[in-house]
Formats: sequence, C-alpha cells, structure tokens
Amino acid sequence: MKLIYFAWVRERIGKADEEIDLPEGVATIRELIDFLKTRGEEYEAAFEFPEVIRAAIDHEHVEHSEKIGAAREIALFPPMTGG
Amino acid sequence: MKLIYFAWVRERIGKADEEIDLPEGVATIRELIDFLKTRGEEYEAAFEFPEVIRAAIDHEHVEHSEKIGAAREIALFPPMTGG
Amino acid sequence: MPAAPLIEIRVQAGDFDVSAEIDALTKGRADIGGVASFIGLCRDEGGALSALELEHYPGMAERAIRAIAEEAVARFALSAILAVHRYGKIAPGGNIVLVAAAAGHRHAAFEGAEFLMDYLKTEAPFWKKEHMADGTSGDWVSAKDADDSARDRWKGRS
Amino acid sequence: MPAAPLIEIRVQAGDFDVSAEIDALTKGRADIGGVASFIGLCRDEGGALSALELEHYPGMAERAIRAIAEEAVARFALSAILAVHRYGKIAPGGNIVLVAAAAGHRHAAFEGAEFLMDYLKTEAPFWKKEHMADGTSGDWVSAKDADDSARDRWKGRS
Repeated sequence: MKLIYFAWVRERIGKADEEIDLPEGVATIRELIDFLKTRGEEYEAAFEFPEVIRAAIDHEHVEHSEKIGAAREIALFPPMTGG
Repeated sequence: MKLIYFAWVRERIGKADEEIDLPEGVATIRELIDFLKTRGEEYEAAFEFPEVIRAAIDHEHVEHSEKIGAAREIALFPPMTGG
Repeated sequence: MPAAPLIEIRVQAGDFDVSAEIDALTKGRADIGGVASFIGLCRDEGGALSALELEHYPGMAERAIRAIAEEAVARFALSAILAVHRYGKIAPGGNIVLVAAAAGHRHAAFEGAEFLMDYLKTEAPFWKKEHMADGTSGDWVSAKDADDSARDRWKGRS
Repeated sequence: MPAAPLIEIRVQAGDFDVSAEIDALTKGRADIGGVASFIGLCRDEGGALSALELEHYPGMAERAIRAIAEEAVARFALSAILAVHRYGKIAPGGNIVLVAAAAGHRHAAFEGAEFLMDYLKTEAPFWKKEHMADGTSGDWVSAKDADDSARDRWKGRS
C-alpha cells in the first residue's frame, strides 16, 4: 500500500511517499497513525498531535475511524490552507 | 430653474428638459409635481402616480417634502433600474 | 502605512476589460489578499430581447456611485473599490456593469462588492429600456421589490 | 432549454487571465445576468514575506474542488462555475486562485462564488509555506478557525 505525505508531515517524516505492508490489527486510519508512530522519532514528530492530521483514501477525505479496506493510496497531511 | 426628466417621465412629457419659473406657493418637490400636473395631459400622464416619482436637486436624491430653495436643476424620474 | 484607499468610478459608453481594471486596482500593492468582483450582463430573456438601452443622468450617475463606493470603503475597510457602468444600447451577452472590491481578506471584499451592487441598483440614476427581438419597442424595466430588499438588508448591520 | 451548467476546474503552476477565463464562462450564452468572481492574491505581510509556496496533492486537488463546485452549481442553480488554483512559488501581489460563478441573477452568483471559496480553503488539499524576505525559511501557514467558521455557516442553510 502506498502512503503519501504533505506539507509539514512530509517534512518531519523526511519523505514524500513510501510503500508499506500493513501489519495485522491495523484496520483504520487511527490505527495506521498509531502504527506509524512506532516507526521512529521522525514519525513521532509528524504525528505528535494525531487529532490535527487529516487523511484521504484514494483521493477522498475520510475520518480517522474509516476502515482502510482495499485502499490503494492513503494520504496523511495537516489541515489545508489553500485558496 | 432647469427641470430635467428621464426614462418614461421624459417620454410621456415629450421633452428631456425645460426652463421654468416657479409660481408663488411652490416650495417643495411635492408642490412642484402638483403644479406640473396642471400644465397639460402629457404632464398628467407622467405624474399620474406621483408617489413612484423620484427626485434629485442639483444631483442629490431628495424626498418629496424637500424644500426647493435655490435649486439650479431639479430632476424627476422613475425608480432606478441600473446595474 | 497602508496606501490610501483607491476609488475608481466611471460611467462610459464603451466596453471594459475586466483583467485590466482589476490589475489597476491591485497594481504596486502587496497588502491585498483578495478582490471580489461582479459583472452584470445583458440577458436576452429567452430570446425576446434584441438589446437593452441604458439611459443615465450624466453628472449625477458618477456622483451617486461614488457616494456608495465611499460608504463601502469605510464600512468594510476596503483597500480599493471600482465601478464601471455603461450606458447606451447593449446587446444580449454584453457587459453592463463591473464592480470590484479589494481587501486584506476575502469576506470584506465579497461584502464590499455585493453592497456596492445592491445600492447601485437602487440609488444610481440609470434606467433600462427593452428593445424587442421582433422589432417592436419594449417597455422600461420596472424596479424590483427584491432589489429594495437586497439593499435594505444592509441597514442596521454594522 | 438552458444549456447544461459548465464546470471548469484547473490546478496549474502558471498564471491565469481573468478576462479570458470569465469570457469562456459566458461565451455564446445570453441567459447569464451576472458573474461573481474572486481572486486570491499573495500578501507580503507587511514586507516580511518574499513568497508563498503552494504545495498540493495532484489528482485529489482537482477532484476535491470539482466536488465543491458541483455542490455549488446544484445549490445555487448556477449556469457556470470556474476555479483555477495555482501551485508552486508565488511572489507578493501574484495570483493564487480565481473562482467565478455565473447565474441568471446576481445574488446566486455571489453566493456561489463565496461558497466555493469557503469550502475550497478548508477542503481542497493545498498547503502554503512562507518564504521570508530576510532569506530564512518560514513556517507553514496554520489553518484558521475563521475559515472553518466561514465554511460552517453554509451548513443547515437551504
């Protein structure tokens, strides 16, 4: 599965995207973020305040409670500031 | 004093402007309109419903109760429909 | 110190170029976050109209719009405001009026532009006459209660 | 029968021409009475900024804006709607975004454009990073509660 990061989430993790294999028991966005935080301090820094992180599955906004299911691409990013 | 008319007020009266001498006793816009109505059927047609007529003295909107005073130019016209 | 607000009001027969007008509003300034604008166009009313003819009161028309624009600038703390209103015969699809309001933030810009349009429609001395597609002379457009209501919703608001 | 609503959404690095974009919205139609538009510009924040850098999520950005635009068209019965959002480095005074909404009457056009801006700011995947005039790397712009409030005022309204 492809993970893609933007803005300061991307900067803190130090990469724009990566392929990962989801471990057993990671079924939702919330569980995905909790799992990523175990992968090192750059991830801890990016997801220090998980409640502000926004997520999209295959280009659609989703809540943290959303099931990942057969997602192809999951994006994690800060609140948007366009316009 | 110069009177100037617009839109269907102008069309009904049949002229765009005219010079008039105000008779004694015509002190406000309301009295001016009443006076003009005595000047012929074209004026009667233009001012059939005086309450819809808008007025300006020297380019400033005024109420019918406004005193004419030393006005240089009085305009009478229908409600505006620009924009 | 911010520059003094720019107020640009014109009444003209000719058409206007939207990009050029808006560029002139913001030119040389970097404190403007947004420009809201509105273009009023001539509709053909389902094919019934061949043109609208705009009559205006020269002198008063510009003065009345300027007074509304000055109130909008003060009320919404605008950086710049523009109104260009055409007169004469305008074919369906043609431009009638352009207003634009520039401000630090978008909500003030939107409010400024809508305020200016609402007052302009009811307080500026312009009148529209319809010319019909079948060659007959049409009526003068009637003032709409909805336009008075649109203007009056600004009253009593800070 | 009125033409189907035109929905034009673009995400691009290059600048846009406001007149050309709006002309394309109304071209060949005579049922549009007004076009309301908004241009978002890069401010220099009192001289502190040398540029804003806009990051976006390719693919999702256009898709998210299109979804908002489609809702605006349905909600306000718009004839046409346009959004052009830039990405990359933009200098103070430069254009960031253009939205425009065309309708039979002006109030729907204004509401359509403001609705699109309010949702675009909070729902479209763009992020702004500041580059400082003194050469230092600036911060990512924080999302504003005011922008969430601006979006939320449309909820529950018909």
